[in-house]
Amino acid sequence: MKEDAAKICRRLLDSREVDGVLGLEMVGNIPTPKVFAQADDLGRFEVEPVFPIVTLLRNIWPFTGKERIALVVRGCHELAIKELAKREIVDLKRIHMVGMACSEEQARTCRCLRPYPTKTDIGTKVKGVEDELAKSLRKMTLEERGRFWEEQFKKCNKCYGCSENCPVCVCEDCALEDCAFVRTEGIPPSKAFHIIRAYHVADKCIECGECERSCPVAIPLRSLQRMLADDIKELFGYQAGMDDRQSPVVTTLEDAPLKEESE
Amino acid sequence: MEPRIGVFICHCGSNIANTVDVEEVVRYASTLPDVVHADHNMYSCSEDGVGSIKAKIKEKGIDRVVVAACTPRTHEPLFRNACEAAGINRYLFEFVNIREHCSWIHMKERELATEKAKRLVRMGVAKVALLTPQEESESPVVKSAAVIGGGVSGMTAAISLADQGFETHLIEKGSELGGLVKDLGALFPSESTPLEFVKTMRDETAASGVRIHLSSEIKDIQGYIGNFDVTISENGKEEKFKVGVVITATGADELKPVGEYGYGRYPNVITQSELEKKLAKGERVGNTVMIQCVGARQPGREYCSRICCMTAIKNAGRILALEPKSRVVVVHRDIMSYNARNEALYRKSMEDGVTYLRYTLEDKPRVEGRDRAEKITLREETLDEDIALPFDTLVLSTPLVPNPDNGKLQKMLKVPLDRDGFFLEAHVKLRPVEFATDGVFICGCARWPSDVPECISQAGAAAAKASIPLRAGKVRTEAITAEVDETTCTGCGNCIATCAYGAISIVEVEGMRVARVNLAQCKGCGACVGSCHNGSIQQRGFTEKQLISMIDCLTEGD
Amino acid sequence: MSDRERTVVVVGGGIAGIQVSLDLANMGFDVHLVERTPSIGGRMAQLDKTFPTNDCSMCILSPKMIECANNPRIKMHTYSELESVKGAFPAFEVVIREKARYVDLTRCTGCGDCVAKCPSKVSSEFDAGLVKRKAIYVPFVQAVPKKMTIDKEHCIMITKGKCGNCKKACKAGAIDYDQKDNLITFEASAIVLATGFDVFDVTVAQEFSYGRAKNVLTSLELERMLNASGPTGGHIVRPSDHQEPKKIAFIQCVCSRDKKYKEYCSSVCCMYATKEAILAREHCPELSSTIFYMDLRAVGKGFQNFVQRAKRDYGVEYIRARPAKVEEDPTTGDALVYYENSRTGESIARRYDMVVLCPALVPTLGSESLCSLLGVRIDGDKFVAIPRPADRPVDTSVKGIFACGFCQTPMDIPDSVVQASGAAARVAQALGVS
Amino acid sequence: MPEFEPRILAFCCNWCSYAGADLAGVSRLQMPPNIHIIRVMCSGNVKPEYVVKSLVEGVDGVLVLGCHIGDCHYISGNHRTIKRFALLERLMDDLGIDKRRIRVDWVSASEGEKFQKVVSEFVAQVKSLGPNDIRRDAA
Repeated sequence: MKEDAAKICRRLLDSREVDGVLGLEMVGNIPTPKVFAQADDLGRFEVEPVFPIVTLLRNIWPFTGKERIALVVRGCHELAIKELAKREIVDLKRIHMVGMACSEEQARTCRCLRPYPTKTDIGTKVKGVEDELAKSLRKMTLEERGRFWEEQFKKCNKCYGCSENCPVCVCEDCALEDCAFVRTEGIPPSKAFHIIRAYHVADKCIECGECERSCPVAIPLRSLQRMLADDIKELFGYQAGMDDRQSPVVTTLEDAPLKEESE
Repeated sequence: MEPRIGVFICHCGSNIANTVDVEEVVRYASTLPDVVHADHNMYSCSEDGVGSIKAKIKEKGIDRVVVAACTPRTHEPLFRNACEAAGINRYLFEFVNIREHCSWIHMKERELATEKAKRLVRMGVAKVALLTPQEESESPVVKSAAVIGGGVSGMTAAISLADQGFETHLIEKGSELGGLVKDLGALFPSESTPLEFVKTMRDETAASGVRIHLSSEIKDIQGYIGNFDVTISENGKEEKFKVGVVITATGADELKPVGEYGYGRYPNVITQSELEKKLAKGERVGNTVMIQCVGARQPGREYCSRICCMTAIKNAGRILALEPKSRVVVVHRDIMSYNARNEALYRKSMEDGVTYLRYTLEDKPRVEGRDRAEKITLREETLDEDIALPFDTLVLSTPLVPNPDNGKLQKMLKVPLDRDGFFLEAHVKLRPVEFATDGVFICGCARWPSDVPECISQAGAAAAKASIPLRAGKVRTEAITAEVDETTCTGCGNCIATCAYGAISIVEVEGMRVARVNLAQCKGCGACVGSCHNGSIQQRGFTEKQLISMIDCLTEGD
Repeated sequence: MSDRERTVVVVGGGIAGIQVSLDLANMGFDVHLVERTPSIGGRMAQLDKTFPTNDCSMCILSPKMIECANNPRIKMHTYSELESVKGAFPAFEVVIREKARYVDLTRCTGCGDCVAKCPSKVSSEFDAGLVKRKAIYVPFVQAVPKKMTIDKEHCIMITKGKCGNCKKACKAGAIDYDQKDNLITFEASAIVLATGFDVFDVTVAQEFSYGRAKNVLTSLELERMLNASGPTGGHIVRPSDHQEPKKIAFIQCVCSRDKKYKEYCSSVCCMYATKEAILAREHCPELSSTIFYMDLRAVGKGFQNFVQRAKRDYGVEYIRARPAKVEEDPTTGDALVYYENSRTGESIARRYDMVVLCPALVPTLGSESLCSLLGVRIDGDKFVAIPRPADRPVDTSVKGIFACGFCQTPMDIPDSVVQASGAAARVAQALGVS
Repeated sequence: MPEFEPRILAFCCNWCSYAGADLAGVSRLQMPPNIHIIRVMCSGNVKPEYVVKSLVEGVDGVLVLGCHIGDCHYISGNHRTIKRFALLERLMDDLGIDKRRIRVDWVSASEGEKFQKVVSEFVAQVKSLGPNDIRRDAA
């Protein structure tokens, strides 16, 4: 896999299609993010494990001075970039995406429904995996679900990993850090923390699972996002990353109104 | 500097005081942070009440005022004025409603109502402490206008504005002024012929000093009220000018009903406008049948085109006047001779011998013929009988359909079209000639099929509305508007999508994309605020901090 | 521009008069708005909803009324009439009579303490006579100005010299039984008429049994009934037994398009009947409506669609027929509608719980004398005559006097609003360069 | 123990629901004194975050009242309101939080009675739900 990826990236750099490649470099045994400027540097190029490459792209690209950049994207990464492009936070014309399908094991770990990008350059497509936890949560009564999350949220130590690593959580002034909404004192934080975080990313979450992966206490946030994505699809017929339209939560006049609205 | 808040509680005679213990609320208010004075009046809104508020502001050096009384919807301006008269910014004022929202709805619960009034006052005090002075600013208006479309609507609007002394550009895509009316054979309700009518109006247009651009096409329109840049191509030559307002009068077209009732197949099946041309030339049409609602009031095009019945009535009369021996039958589903004038014409038409028969949508007339159409058969609704009507000429009354250019213009002006493709006004009832976007107006058949008097009225109305900013030479912008903190804005565009007025745009500041509110367009609804996760966009007078300070009053103990 | 040149008189404080006043004021003119009743608002204020969007009438009107009251260029003269007008364009000498309200407007706060104590009850004009108001009253809660008026004909203190309850109740000291009419004289350059309409008195058309059969109402009465702040709190009930009706018939063209009464079409009835039928169904899901009509004149924007929705979603039945008579069944209070099957000629009687008549709408009572005072020509139906409708649709026969809205021919709210703004443009045009 | 008296917050838009509340007052329609109104210009201005914060910090129920769909003074502000709150309610449901502490409804300027009805119903509902269990210290 990584050889295939390196080969493609080398070609892109050699042909000057891009002037940088964002990816991982093995430093000893540790895969470390790096912007590769030379084809020759790609010797220790690495594509595993999954890491928040889009968050990284967003955060470091402006400071690299690179005009066009290539990166290896998984299914979720591609969608995240599309969401960012919609908000003109990144410019699609300046990004070359090398599509990589995830392995079966990765898909299972991520409980991912679409473990491949639109165009697959590397790897073989495998089938999506249902999120069984989300399914079982749906079947619970409200009280059961409430107790489940109550237990989970008790573990939270408010490290902000879920929001810091999220590719689509883009605010400068995060409401979660605003004491008006989430009181500063106290760990675990109040439910406002979790409700507002989920609400803020709801219409742009592409279910990469970075929030869950980043969580040191293993709160199954991905399942929450899964349920929420279903809600949005049901309510507005909208899928973040898949739809080219703007989020239905902010627009109104062009898209179809909710049933109640059209009355 | 610490705020110095004055709180004034109104008895409203017995209206508040009977339920709420006003003295107790005053005592409580005086304990609240930053309150330097708390007082009560029998009627705060009376001359005495307002006078005493003003006096106390000066005497105690009060710089923010809370009045707890009735409703801001009627009385806020009064107290704001009082604040201003006493030398403090009129926006450093908060109104607390303890009458409609307290004493009057909790009449039997004096104690609870008093407690509630205290909390409401506390919320008001919390908010007022955080208010900042606001100014209603002004933005200049270029004293000229562009009218798009040179039919009778466009000409009327242009004349009206030019007569009021404003430079007015009239932009017509064709080579002469006059629109649909110039091609008519006769004009109801007028003595003059359409040509005379149009000629008089053209002369008036020229005489009033309107700058007429014929064979001209709109290339681009940018800007906002008071400040539009219009680019046109006049006979292929580009011209640019600045205007303060734009009036859209692009009219509509008659539907050509190809395929319906043999239209396009038989030479003697024509539309009303084709009939008008024949009649104008004095051609004979012989026995005539007219079918109403061809291509209208049916699935696919549901609307009624409003003017076709009167056109048919007019033309039926003209045929009889030219050829008294001809028989004229109008086949219709409803005769739309609304109002007094039209109904009188309909009545007269029947008296003159025009026959009116009804058909239904379910059972449309059928045309028969070989080289020419010869007769129609129909199920007459009232009689419930089959009738065959032979004729020399079959005239189809077709609806006006939207101008195909509407889509292009819509995008440039950032205004909406309705489901049928006509322009959608700001409010169907009360703002019929305005758009939600300030400074852009609509009249005539571009908005909806209308007869000549209606078009002229609408054109006048649009001119009146357009003249308001032109006369003032400036527009007052709302004080309660949205503002962006450019240091935290990420330029995500949520607010832009949310704004119904197109008041927000992305600008580049030091290489960063940020949202910016155009105060001349912002109406102060705050919908954008609700869409900004960042809290970068705030509504003056209703900021996050201010609203939260009020919420905090409810979550904290008393 | 001189003061006189800047001054315009608007007669009538309905939606047309309000709109023309606001437009003129915003254009920089000084407006005297003369309204005969104690509040501006006119007929639109009485409506529950407006077709075809069914927005709440008061919600959209009330901000305009308040704007009128707050605009420094508009001087409102409510409870007032034009006393005399002399001179000609552009120098009319105008006298306005502000009728005594027996209430000091500078003191009255509109609190209503006096109303509670007033013993004299009068049929409420605003609620179409369905309920009583007091002799001291505000016509409706959103009235502008929200000030009291004493109806001198029914005030016991003024007619008989005893009572004085309101004066005792008023803590603001606003009651003044000795108040006199006030005459105001000024010069103006133009006059705009916007005097609106009245509802034709259908008791004269005895065949419809209005006034005799309890469950035969006019459409305006039903409109008030539909209104949440109306006499029944938005509940539709039969006047005879206060039961919710299950079947309602609407009869169009009552005394209009009729040679015996008014020959013209009142323009708005087809649509408001459709609206009322829809609203009635929304209020009582069990209810079904029939509209008897001649031609269904749904010619405005969105109107056809509105009618389609009424048929499709609200089960409104449309029957093309002109009922010959309506009779009451004395035992049940039901109303029987008799009409003819156009094909067979056979007479059909249908039973309804309630019948709503949509009467001809006519120029207001005072408009004829107003026009004669001004020398303005009227037409055969007593609407203000428009000599050149095609190119001067708001100009009357007298130079400098304009007319807009229903007073010149039947029209709906948007058309009235259009004409109002159009009249403002004509005033501005007549007075020349700004 | 005295009856639980919930503390209830209502966001009302200036043009319709606040006016409807005024009309309720003018008509002397009686309702429970638990309700506290915060006036905003448009229901579209009400951030769901405000509502979340209120509930988490101890307000027992929150009403968000706007103009009826189609009547918004600002054309379509309430379209935004309904979409945002539809989403928030689903989210609360997913988290097992009782969304009945929130109610979004429309009250026109002429619906004093509806205002009374909405408030009375909502107060009764919140009473039946008992003290706020979303607040941070209730957990």
